[in-house]
Amino acid sequence: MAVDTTKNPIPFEMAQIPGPEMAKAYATKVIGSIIKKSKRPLLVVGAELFDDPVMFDKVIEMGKTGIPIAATAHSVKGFVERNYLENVYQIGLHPLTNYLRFEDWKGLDGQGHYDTVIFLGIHYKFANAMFSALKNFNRNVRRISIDRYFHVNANMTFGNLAFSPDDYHEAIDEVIAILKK
Amino acid sequence: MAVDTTKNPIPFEMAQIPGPEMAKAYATKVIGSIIKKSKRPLLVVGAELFDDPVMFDKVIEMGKTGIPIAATAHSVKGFVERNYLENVYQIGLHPLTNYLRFEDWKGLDGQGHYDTVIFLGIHYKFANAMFSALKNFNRNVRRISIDRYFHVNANMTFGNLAFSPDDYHEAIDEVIAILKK
Amino acid sequence: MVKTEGSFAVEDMKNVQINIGAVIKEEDEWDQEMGPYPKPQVATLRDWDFKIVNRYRIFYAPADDTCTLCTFGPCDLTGNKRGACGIDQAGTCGKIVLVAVLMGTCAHTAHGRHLYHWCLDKFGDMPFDMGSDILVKAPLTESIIGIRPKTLKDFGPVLSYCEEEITQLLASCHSGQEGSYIDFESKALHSGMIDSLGKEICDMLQTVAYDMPRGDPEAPLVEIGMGTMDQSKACLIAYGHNLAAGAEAMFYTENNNLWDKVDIGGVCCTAIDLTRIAEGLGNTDIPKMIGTKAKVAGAVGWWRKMVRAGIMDAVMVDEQCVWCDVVRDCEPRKIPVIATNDKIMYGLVDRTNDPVDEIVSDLVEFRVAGVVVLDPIKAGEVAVKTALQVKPKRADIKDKLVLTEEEFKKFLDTCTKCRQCTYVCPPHIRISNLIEEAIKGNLEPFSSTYEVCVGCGRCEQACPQDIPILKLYEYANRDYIANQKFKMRAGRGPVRDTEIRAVGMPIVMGTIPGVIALVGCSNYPNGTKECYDIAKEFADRGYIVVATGCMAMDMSLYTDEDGKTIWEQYPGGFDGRNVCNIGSCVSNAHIHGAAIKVATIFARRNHRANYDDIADYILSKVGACGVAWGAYSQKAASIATGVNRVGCPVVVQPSSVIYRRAFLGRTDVPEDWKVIDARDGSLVQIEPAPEHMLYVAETKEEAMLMMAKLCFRPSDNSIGRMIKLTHYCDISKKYFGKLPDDWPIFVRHASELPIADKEPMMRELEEKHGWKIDWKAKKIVEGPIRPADVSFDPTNLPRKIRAKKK
Amino acid sequence: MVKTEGSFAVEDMKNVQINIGAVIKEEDEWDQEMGPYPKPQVATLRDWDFKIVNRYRIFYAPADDTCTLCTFGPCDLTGNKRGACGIDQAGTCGKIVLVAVLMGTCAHTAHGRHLYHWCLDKFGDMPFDMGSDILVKAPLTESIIGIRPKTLKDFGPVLSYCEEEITQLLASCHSGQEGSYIDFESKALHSGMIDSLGKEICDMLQTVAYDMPRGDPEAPLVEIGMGTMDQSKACLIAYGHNLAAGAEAMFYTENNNLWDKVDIGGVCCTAIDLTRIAEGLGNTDIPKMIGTKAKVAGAVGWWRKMVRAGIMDAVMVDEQCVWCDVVRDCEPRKIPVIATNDKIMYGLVDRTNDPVDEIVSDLVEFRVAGVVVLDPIKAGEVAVKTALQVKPKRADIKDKLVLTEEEFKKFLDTCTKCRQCTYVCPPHIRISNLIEEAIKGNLEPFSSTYEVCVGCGRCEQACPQDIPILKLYEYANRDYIANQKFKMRAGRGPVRDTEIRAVGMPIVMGTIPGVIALVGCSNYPNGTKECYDIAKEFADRGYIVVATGCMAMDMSLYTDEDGKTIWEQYPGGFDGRNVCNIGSCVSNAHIHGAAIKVATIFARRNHRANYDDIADYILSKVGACGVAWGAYSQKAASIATGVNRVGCPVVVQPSSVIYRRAFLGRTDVPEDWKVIDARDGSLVQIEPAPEHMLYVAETKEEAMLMMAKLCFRPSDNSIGRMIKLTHYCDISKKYFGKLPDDWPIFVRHASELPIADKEPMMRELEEKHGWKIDWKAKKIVEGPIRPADVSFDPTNLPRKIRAKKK
Repeated sequence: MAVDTTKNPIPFEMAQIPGPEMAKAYATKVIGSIIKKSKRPLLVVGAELFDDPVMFDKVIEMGKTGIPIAATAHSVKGFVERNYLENVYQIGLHPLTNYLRFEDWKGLDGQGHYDTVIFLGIHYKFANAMFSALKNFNRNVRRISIDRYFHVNANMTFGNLAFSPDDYHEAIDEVIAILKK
Repeated sequence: MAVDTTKNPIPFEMAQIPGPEMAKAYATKVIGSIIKKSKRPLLVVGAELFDDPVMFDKVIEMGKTGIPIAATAHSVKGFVERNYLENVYQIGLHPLTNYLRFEDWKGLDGQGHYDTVIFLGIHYKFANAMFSALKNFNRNVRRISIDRYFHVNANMTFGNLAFSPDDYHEAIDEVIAILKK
Repeated sequence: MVKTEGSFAVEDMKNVQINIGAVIKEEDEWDQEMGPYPKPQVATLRDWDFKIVNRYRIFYAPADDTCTLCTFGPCDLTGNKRGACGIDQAGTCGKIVLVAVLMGTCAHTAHGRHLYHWCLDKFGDMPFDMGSDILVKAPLTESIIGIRPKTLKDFGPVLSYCEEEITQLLASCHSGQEGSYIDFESKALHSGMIDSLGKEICDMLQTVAYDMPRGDPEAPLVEIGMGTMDQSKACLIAYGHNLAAGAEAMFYTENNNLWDKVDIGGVCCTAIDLTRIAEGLGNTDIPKMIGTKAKVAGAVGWWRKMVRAGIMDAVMVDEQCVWCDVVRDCEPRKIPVIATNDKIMYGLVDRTNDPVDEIVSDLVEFRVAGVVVLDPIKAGEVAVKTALQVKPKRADIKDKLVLTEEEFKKFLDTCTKCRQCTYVCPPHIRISNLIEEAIKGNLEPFSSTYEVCVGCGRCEQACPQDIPILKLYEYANRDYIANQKFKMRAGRGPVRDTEIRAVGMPIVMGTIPGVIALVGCSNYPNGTKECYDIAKEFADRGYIVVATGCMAMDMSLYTDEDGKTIWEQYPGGFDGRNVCNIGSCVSNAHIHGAAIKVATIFARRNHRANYDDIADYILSKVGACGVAWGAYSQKAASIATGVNRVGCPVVVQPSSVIYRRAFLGRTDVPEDWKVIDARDGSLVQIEPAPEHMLYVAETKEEAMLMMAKLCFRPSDNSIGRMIKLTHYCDISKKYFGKLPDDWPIFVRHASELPIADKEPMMRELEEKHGWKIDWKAKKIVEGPIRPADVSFDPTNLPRKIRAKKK
Repeated sequence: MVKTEGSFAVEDMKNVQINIGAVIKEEDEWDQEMGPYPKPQVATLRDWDFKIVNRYRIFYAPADDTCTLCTFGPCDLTGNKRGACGIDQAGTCGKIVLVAVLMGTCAHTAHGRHLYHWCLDKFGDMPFDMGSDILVKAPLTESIIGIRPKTLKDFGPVLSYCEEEITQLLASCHSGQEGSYIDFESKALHSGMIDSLGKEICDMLQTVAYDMPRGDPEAPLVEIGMGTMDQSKACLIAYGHNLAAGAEAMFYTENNNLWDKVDIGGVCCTAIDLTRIAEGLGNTDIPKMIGTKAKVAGAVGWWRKMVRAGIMDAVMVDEQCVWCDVVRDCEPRKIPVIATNDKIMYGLVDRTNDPVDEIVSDLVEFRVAGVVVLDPIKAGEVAVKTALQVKPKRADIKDKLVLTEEEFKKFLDTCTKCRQCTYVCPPHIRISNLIEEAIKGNLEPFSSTYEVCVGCGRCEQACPQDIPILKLYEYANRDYIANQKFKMRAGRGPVRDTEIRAVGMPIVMGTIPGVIALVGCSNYPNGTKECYDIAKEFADRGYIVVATGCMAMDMSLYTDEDGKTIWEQYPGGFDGRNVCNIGSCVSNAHIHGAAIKVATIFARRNHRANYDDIADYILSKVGACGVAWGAYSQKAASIATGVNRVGCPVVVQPSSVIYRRAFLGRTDVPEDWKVIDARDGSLVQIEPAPEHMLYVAETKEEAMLMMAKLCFRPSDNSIGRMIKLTHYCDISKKYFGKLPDDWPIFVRHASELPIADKEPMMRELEEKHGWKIDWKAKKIVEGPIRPADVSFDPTNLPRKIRAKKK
């Protein structure tokens, strides 16, 4: 049975209540198929992956389905260690978001802009703020969180799974399964 | 069949998103019985009653069930015109809310503080702000709106009925019916 | 005396020149000793503030439950919780109040500083001459700083004082500074006082430099309204609060004999100030009465209506209350914008150092939507030339600005009644209902809500059908727009000493029932019409009615059955049954000034560096009440707060709740209502007079009743109290259908009862309130809080006690 | 020359005295002509700001989607919509940025103004003497104002300038003023520059008046840590940023021989400044080296941990970064509070004019929780006497402050794992997990997160079981608290001219790879340890490392394997492989000062009233990078913004996102990276150096890599570029496991490749990037953006062009 990722739909920092437009929590099935349907998705991962290293392997699995990976902070080290650099781009989350907000940007591979960004493993506050930047200044990029936090500034997010590592892993596996279909 | 007062649960001024604690919209049955169960309720009405004068009659019906009425702004004129001043107190909404926030206040009749205030017919922004004052500075007073607006700073409110006068009247009648039981 | 300034060579000091900074002591023409508090700092008048806030409890209605000001946040403060820095919800509200009041204070003070530099540049230093009817020339400067400026330059150190205090106050808003909401409010009151001083400097500078009326009750009537802009001429609008550049456009027009080709109108306070120029003593080289050639296009609330109706060919913006999307509104309508002040530059290129004709050419050819020109003289020339040259080029587009009937109808039909527009409309206009009626052919709802609409355009952004709602309004009101032509009395400036001598006694005794001051913005909701109604109500009742700024402008848009505006209905003196336009927002300082003058001219109080004493006098004895009846900018917040610090209550309308704070009295706590009798130091229980300091009224009816009540003062003599009580009761009967419940607490003696209702009221006192009445003598034997006592000398300051109580 | 001041009688002018305000021209010891921009106003340096923001694009991450600043609001701005006043989301963010930067600017400037009044009161005017090693004494004052202060009094007009600009800037935040986010950011940069000037004034005043070290690389080591407060003595804490009152407590202690009974420690920058007193030239009457008797109890992040551990007997608070609930934390622990500055009065009664012993008695008998005493001398005496007398009375309660084992366990058991605590914890500590471990007997998680905890107490408010979570922390860390004892180098003050002469060339050429400045707060998350790590990493690599304020304090809390603190590991000079503590937050100005001195002393640029030229020099040629690695107050925001205006990039940590704005370069837009070659005016395409101006890094590893990168400058010579590139690549390999992707864009010549990896890197250039390599000559034939050119003279200012390009 699928993990319920719609539970606990309150901002991981309770006081993050930005305004009238706030995220909803979605099931893995919905999020997974939206990612799968995206024409130009970008998986953006951060240094929190080091706190739960198995996540690197899961991210690599996603990468192998063809989704390019932006490795922010020093997370690229995890990919180096796993010898997976195929479609991994090293870039800070701040400049990445800055590029994302410009319509004329050509993407990390020069092949064009992205229609969907998927965040995971990123410091909550930072991810929250970068979602806010996109929400306010480039609404052509769909904002998805598959992190363990409810992300109020995303379009689609899981509820808080920060205290349920097993559920979280399962949820990610479900997403991977959909991507692999 | 009862009117659905839980529809349209968004602040009547869309941008009024104060923080993590926000109202829920309730059915007339729930609101009615909470009012009925209150030990010291106070019905607070404002000048918007003049825009829909039948509301004065409905308020008087409620007053006749024993709930004292605070007539704010110049709304007392409507009661004068209908010759109902039994348990009607003329007071501005601003000083009334100021009194309400002090624990040591003895009430409009000198008989003690109120445990529940019920707002209707009040300028939206003003009612919203006064609810906020109570929400933040005296949480011992339950805040109920039976106005046509979704009031985000109340504890209990209807959804927006501002564009459905018939539904609104029906909803108020339902509340009155419960109070009369 | 001869003022000697400049540079000297000093012997034996090689290569040294000495610049004389200030003559510190000269033949003292001022007979007052220096008072206790010259240049009060943040904590100096704190005792006075605590007297205010201990009686008028600080009340907060938070607009946000979270704080997002520092990196520990956002913090949830709901229920008065504390954030990471330790501040609670009340403290946070106090901080936001202080920031808002400081924004207003800075707006006025910075305006004054700009004028100071500019006037000295343009005119050189000038004697500070307010004419022979005004000898207490700068009441706030005198009360706060303790100096009497002799020339305009003397205001320099006063400005520096303001700026120093502002910096101290904003510093305390830094995360982890002040922690107490009470001290934040004391600081806000300090800022409010600085605000009043900043305004005084500002208006005094321009009054002298631009030769404005010095308290002239018969200042000329000038034209006001969108319809006054002559569409056969090139129309130039000067928009903002600082006349410098707009005035230069007028001088350029005059010097080049262009008035038959150019019409210059102002929006917001620049409008008022342009129409005051050269109507004064006549001692400058500015063309006499040139001010009457300018027009008041309207208050800020009309701006978007004007620009969308396309009534102007060029716009100069200066500073304050200038909407942020001026360029965005003007560009598609081919109206070039000239930004003339560094406070508003809109990201435009600064062309201050370019030749005029190059700039004009770029604007006229629409190569740029606007420019920055910070030199007022150059900006004036650029603006007039641009308006003249662009006018023919705009003919085409101008025709297209207003919808055709066909287009109008087409847009009406696309409405789906989703109501998104109403959810974002500040005055909650049910726009889809208007459209529904318009489809039926009834445009009346579009007309009757035209004044209610603030023209913000949030509805257009929210509309999923992209209906240009403001254009619908324009279409439905095109005739009104063309015919909006009225008269307004030009801003008269300060109240004359002679006027104070005449009204001082009646005000303090209460026989003039009060001074009603309408200040601030007025456009929302219903402000425009309601400020007219309020002014008229009180003028008819014999109150002194004064107005400034947008209030003065907007109340000009209505006429009585004879077609007369309020200015034509009433004389313009500072007296009962008069209505006077004091001037622009910065002229508000003269309302403080009038109150101070009552204390110093009528009551002979020393006001020099003696602010709290004067404020105490005003709180106890001067029955005045301000009202800001409309949308309330941060300046209005600072104005109200300054008025409160000087001891005078203010009534505001509901949208002001976003400023979070009020000062409200508790009549159920008798200890709050004790004052000192200065005769012997005894504590006297008084009636709650005035009952509140900052009060939100839900409707104009409630406002008027409260204003009448807030004119009560403990010092009223019995006739005065009777007059005030009569109006209080009468307004209640008129608008509330009954007497107010609390009228008995203001009665100290039978003679204070309204004559017409004396007997029934005495009966009510006896029957309902248990008072003892001697019916034979028609006297009250027992009941009042205190007896009437004509020599009672109420004060809140222990230092005012003349002899210790035995 | 002899300065002649005061009052003169002037013949023929009866009753007139003349006060000499300012000597405007005297024997000019300054050989520089006045530069183009003395006292720049809001728009004066706007062109420079536009150069910054056109390259480093303004990036916003809004913390709120609505605006609640005026009565038209709240307005929904989501998706860059416009509010009623016409401002869009970007403009609103810009406004909030400006307000935040102004708050910081005011905090510093108001601090300077307070010290100005106080120092002149206490010491009288004093010569502005910085010793023989510092001749460019006030680089910011000189660059911005164009004057060289001779005495402390000369800073008065400089303060007035700051205050005037602040007032203008805050005015523009009023609703309906500035409409463009670009102009808001230009204004924020202006405020940032004023902030730097305010800090310079502040630190110069106290350095001279309190005889602090004048750039002494061997300033003494002082004691730091909670454990240094000797619990056998009466412990007095001075908390804040303004040393005035704390210093008086020290003088009182010294003069009354009380050091054996009293221990005085500081929290936050007051701590740093107290420990700098009388360690300078020795020319005042303050007891020599008295500063070394004070202790640094800790940075602001430790405050609540200290007070809850009850390590002090009395607290004096002054101003800035002082938590708002000090009284609330102290009162139940019977720690009297003396508020000594009008910026923070907590609603306490002002006792400034009461006798010392009455005040002390009220405090010692706990009749009041605290008092306001605004006279620093009296406050110092009150504080010491109170601490001495209250100590015995606190013995009882002190024992009860820390939980017993039993109590500790009892509280652990009540936790229901509802996680409410974590949802409000700023650093997201999983508190219930710690409790779970503690129940098992494992206190390690409580210890290892003790530094991460910021002590805000939001968790305790959220806990439905009322578990006193901070007390759990105290219990678990009681030994650490007692033993937190380290050494910190006292703040050395400005960089000496002699030091600049030694390092100017290596910095500009790049052979010293960069200047790394650690400034601002450091407590969250992991800031305390990570700032030590960062400092050490760069010091070991030969960078110049400077620190101030909380950063300097917190990096003192760690030692190497030999037990040496960072100050004991490295010398304190301004040189490679040194770490210097410049001083408190206001000493940050000296970091600007050092950069300016590189331009003026090393490169002989005229800096007088020539700010943009100097900033352009720094941006183009001085490889420096700031880092604010922790929670970031509004002061930190103003500090960073000021650093940006002077042309120097800053890296901050993620919680800084709440300040909404960053300046980020786009390497994919070549047009953004063109600079002028000053030799001939030609436009040169450069590598993105530095790439960003204000950058948020997610981790310290990312920060370090970015900082190394942000030290690149177009002026680097080939050796310098090689050294910088080596460190950039090496840090990447060390922490990222690979070379950075963008290393090739910094290569202009083969000699710039890191020696160790030269050949593989050349191969990569050829194979992966398509460069042409002459393998025989080991030269790069084709590929780089531009060739290395040692005489390239990059500038962004057209006026710097020496000869027009043919």
